[in-house]
Amino acid sequence: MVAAERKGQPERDEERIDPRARFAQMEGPHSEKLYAQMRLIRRFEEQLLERFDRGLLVGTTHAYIGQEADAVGVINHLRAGDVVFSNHRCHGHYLVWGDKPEALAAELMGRSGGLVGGRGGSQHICDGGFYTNGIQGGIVPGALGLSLAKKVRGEDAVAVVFIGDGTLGQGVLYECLNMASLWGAPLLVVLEDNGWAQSTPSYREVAGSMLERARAFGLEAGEIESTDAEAIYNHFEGIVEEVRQSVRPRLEVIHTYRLCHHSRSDDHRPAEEIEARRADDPLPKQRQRVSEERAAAIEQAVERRLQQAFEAAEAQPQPSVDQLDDPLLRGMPGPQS
Amino acid sequence: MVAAERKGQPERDEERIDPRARFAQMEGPHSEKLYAQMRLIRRFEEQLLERFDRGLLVGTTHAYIGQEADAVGVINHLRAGDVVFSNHRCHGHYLVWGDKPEALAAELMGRSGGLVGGRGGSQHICDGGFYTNGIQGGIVPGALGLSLAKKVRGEDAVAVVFIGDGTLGQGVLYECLNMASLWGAPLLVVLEDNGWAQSTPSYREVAGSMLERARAFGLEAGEIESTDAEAIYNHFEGIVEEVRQSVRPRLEVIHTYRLCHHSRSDDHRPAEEIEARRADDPLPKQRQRVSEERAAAIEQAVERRLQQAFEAAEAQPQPSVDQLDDPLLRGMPGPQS
Amino acid sequence: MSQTVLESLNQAMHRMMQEDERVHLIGEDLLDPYGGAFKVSRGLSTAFEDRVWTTPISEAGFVGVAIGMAMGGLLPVVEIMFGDFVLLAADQLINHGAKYAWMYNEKVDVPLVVRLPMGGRRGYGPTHSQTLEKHFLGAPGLAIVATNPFVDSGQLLETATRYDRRPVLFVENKKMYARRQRPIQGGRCEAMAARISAGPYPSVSLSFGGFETADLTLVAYGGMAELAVEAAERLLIEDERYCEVVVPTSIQPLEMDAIAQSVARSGHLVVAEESPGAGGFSAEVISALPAAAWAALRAQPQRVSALNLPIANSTALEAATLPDVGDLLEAMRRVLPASSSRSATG
Amino acid sequence: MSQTVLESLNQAMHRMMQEDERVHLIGEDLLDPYGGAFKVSRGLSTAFEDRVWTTPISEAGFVGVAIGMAMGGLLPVVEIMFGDFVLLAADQLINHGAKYAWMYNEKVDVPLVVRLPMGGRRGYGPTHSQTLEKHFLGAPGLAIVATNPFVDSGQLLETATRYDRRPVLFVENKKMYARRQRPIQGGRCEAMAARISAGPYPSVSLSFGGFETADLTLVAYGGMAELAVEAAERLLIEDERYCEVVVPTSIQPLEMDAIAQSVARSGHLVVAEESPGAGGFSAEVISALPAAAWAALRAQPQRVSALNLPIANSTALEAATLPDVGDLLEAMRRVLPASSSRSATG
Ligand SMILES: Cc1ncc(C[n+]2csc(CCOP(=O)(O)OP(=O)(O)O)c2C)c(N)n1
Ligand SMILES: Cc1ncc(C[n+]2csc(CCOP(=O)(O)OP(=O)(O)O)c2C)c(N)n1
Ligand SMILES: [Mg+2]
Ligand SMILES: [Mg+2]
Repeated sequence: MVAAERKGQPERDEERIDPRARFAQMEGPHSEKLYAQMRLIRRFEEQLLERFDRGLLVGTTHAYIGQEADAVGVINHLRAGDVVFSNHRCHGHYLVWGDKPEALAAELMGRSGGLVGGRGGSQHICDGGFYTNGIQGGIVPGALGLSLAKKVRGEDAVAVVFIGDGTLGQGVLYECLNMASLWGAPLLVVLEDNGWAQSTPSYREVAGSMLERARAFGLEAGEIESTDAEAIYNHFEGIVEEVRQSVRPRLEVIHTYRLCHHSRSDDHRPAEEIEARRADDPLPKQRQRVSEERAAAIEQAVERRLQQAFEAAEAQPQPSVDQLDDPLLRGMPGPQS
Repeated sequence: MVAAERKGQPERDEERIDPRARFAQMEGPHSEKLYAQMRLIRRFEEQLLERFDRGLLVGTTHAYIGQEADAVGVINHLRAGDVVFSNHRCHGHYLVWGDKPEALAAELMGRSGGLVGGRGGSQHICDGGFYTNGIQGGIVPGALGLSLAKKVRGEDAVAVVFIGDGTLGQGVLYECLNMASLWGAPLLVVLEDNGWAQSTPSYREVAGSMLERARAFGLEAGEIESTDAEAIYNHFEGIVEEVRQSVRPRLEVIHTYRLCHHSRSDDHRPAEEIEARRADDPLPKQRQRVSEERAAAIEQAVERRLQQAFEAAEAQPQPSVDQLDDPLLRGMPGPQS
Repeated sequence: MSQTVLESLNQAMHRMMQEDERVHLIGEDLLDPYGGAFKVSRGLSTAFEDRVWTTPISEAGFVGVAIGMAMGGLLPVVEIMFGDFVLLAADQLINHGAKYAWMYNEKVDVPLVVRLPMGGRRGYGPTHSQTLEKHFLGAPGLAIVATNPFVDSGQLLETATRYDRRPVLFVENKKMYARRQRPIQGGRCEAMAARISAGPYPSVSLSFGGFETADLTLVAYGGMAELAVEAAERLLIEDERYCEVVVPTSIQPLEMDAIAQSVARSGHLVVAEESPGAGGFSAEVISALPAAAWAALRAQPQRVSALNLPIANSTALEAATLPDVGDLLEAMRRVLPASSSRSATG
Repeated sequence: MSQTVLESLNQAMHRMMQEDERVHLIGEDLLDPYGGAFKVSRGLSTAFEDRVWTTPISEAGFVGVAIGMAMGGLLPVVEIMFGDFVLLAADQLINHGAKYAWMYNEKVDVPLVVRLPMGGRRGYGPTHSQTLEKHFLGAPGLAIVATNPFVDSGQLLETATRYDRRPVLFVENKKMYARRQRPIQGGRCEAMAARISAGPYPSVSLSFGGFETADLTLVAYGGMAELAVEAAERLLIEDERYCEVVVPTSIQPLEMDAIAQSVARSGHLVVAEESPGAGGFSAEVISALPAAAWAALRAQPQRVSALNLPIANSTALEAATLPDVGDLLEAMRRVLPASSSRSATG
């Protein structure tokens, strides 16, 4: 009897690509790269929303507008073999990680060339070590388990899981903080505290202290209140390495703000509050660090790229419905010998 | 259309009985009362285990031997309208609260006169505001909800929920700490830390700090390391009142030890450890506070009472199986007008 | 024009909270102006501030809290934002709320309502489109009630909340919210002959041809009910066959009378549900047929259900996965004898 | 004497962990000398210290951790202490582990095994005696395999762990652990003619009379299998009727071939399960009968299942609630024609 062979897993090759190398088409200094990534996210989301308004998409979407600095500040520190688990608000994380706007757009439009063939849509994508799901908090155990698998296999990898402040309500998160701490998991929980969970302000759903919640389970925890991409990038430089080296879990809070509605048209936050936070928009902050000329060039390049991406995505066919066989039947083990 | 009438609920009358008055047959000074209660618990458990060994009972049971001081130290502060949620290790809690050894014994033997007619057994009992269930942690939301219902109805009541150190593993507990804190619930979580969860020592399942876990959610929290019934009693005097007056939740840890196996025959803890802890047996400690004469009288009375209780329980018939109709059919609402 | 299902439910919530102060509402994002994800709860927090509990994202916890509230004399209604999240509360529902009444020897009851917006066809993808009440079939003590446009949805919710002492999963359907109620009056519902059974959770029988003529019985509930009616109409137009549609609202315990009576007349049965078939509603209907109805069967009953796949985001995949009018028609044609003229048994 | 089911499972765990270092074990109280509540895991932590993860009491969390481990190239086996606690992990299983392979367009698979000790008759009361796998029927992507003494239990577990890329609920039965394996050899199992189907999760057919003579097909799985055999023997002795017992191990997807073939021969069907019937295994078997088997039916199939109640502590109540040999016999007598001589179709 021979050991079962692990079936070919296309994404495992992808995982071997260093995410830091992915954003190749945007060469140039660090500041420009960060701006270009953020600009890509921002314009992707804006164009997506505009297409929703035009009725080109169905379902819903959660835009990342206002939080772009988090994604670029964290994910740019990851390398080949690391993995990311994200949530409903995942487009920004993904565009930094995977940098495939066409495949993402196609996914959101339910097209065959989408990241997961149109099966998942906005909240349920997967690409080369990047995973999202639409159940708040439910991704955390998977992230923990994958981080432990990598540890067991002797990989030097880190798993990053992004959660929101509202997701602090889910009990399974604490089960995982406990196990991560007991077992020494290389898991970095990045808590994007944007002050709101859907229509609910934090003070109505988070009692006590976010940081202390992690520390009480024996995790190191820290925080940064910023929408400055470089500040966040610098802040996480040591943190990601520390998790990798110490092989201990950590929770890091980024206090930020979302400048758009929760999903598509549901924003009842006080207008003054939103207005006041516009000054924190991470994009102008980063743009200032780049020459006007380079900024304009980046913006043009992003526009071109996105136009192509959306057009190409739109041109893709819907996935075929011919082979919708039950995965259970397909997955049955074959005869053994 | 008239509002539905609440169906008659026998236990709600019970709830009106002040638990402090229940232990009537054991009159006398406070120290004697505590000793008598503890002795009742201890001997109940011992006789129960002995009956298990003789094959008179089926299933399993979790004895409270060694932790008696917790039950008497906490529950004697409760009064009419208060409620208790307990767990798998509930006999001690119940005997202080409800003081009906015959009905408890009958329940464990699956007899018709058992606390819940033989339906629940050891882990699933209910009597006048006292509830237990066999899913670790699963009782906490119910306790929280009931405490809130009482608050809403203007009752001046406290809900006490007993959990063990191992139960800190359940995520729903933290969901409840959060809600209890946000909503100001008169909920007292009593954490009986006996150092072990079944075969697992605390250090293998509890990372970080028990107290900080509660504080991180905005609860007051405290602890006492003792098996001295009067010390625990005095410690909880102010605590129960504080929860009642402040209408705020609190978690209180009692560091203790179980001197028996986890359930029936499963004790693999180091023999030296158990031996060392025998000195902490709460019963001799309390007995010292009572005259030899009174102690002997109490012990005799307990023996008599338990003998009667077990004999009467054994004499009870098994519950009738004639009317096992589906509760869903019975519970259907009648025609409205 | 009649109310929408959404309006009917929302108004019932207002009415109940007005008339009975024991009614409390618990769930996520309930406060006005948002008023809950699907707006069934709109206006309630403004009118009854103290009795609307907007919660953290803690489905297990707040369902359990509602169980405790119900034990404490309140009549809680829980809103689960998307019915898909009810699995997080499976333990609280099955091992706690549903067991207490019987396990505690009827010393307590747990008059709890958990509202579940279920169903797909809105492009929400795999974790926001499911029809999951099937997983609670056969959980002792747990009632399942599903509304549909042919019954008074608000009245049904009120019965569950104020007159029912059992824990009830109250199944709604996201796509149905915007549909209008289609009331039955004087034995008719629009162009159809219509019957509604007595009892707190009625079953509705509908027929374009009147109840004298029935070639086939099509059973469907919740979000499938209107598709079934559409399929019945097409069967009449295209094949000149009479299909009687039976729509139960009491899914657990399953109300079989109207179904059995119809099958006894028609001799042919198709059962539909929006979820995958295994261990579901259709299997239960087929297996629970009383002997007389069984004896009347002239062909093997057919199930129409979703493919055994997650519900994709892609419109094409989602449509191919979920059962539609075409699937119903196809099943009906499979079960009906190719040639025979229609039956005319009374 | 053959091994017990417990020994077979325990040895398979040892064998697998020895042969494949990707196999990890996760669950509560696994460490020696305790070795897990029912001792299936005994000795493993001593032999494979680094690959046995004894966990906090966090069923949702550690099932999810195992899902992540499976995605990361390990082959985790989860032990849920009592199968009753699996409801705490319902969301992780249904909305995460079972969905990933298809939802992520087959970019990943989740080769996970979750062992579930199910069943009553040991006096453990309402939250420690249930048979809950039925609640996972119709969850796309989630396989359910149930062992029984007539198949090699250890081999079945090994197939699930090492050869199956799907998430599998592996259903054991507490009462069965102490039972001996009853191997099939040379077409016989003790006094019975025996067949075992091909494929990774075989169905077993057993008959005291040989497969030429079948008056009735009795389908049962897991803990009900041996009761079914007992009932078949009594039916032969007391009524001189031949009952063929069919025991599937692949419960989801449900392997119907052996069942269908038997029904085609016998024309009479009784299906048994230890859980309440609604939306369960029996309903699925009856509804999934292929057309030919259906056409062969000469009477309405009957279900034998638990009463729709929690499982009481009291021995008398528990026994009255759970289906036993007497219930099986009664159902068989109900379905068999009172007079007719037995069929003799090949
Ligand atoms: C278990 C679960 N409950 C509820 C939801 C619905 N939901 C989606 S996003 C969201 C708010 C999340 O807030 P937060 O975690 O702060 O993330 P943010 O949206 O602010 O990025 C809610 C309630 C869900 N997806 N999953
Ligand atoms: C959800 C759940 N998981 C597992 C169990 C099995 N179990 C019963 S008691 C116990 C240990 C509990 O430990 P602790 O909370 O410390 O209480 P103690 O037994 O020490 O009083 C376990 C694991 C259970 N009853 N419920
Ligand atoms: Mg937020
Ligand atoms: Mg303990």
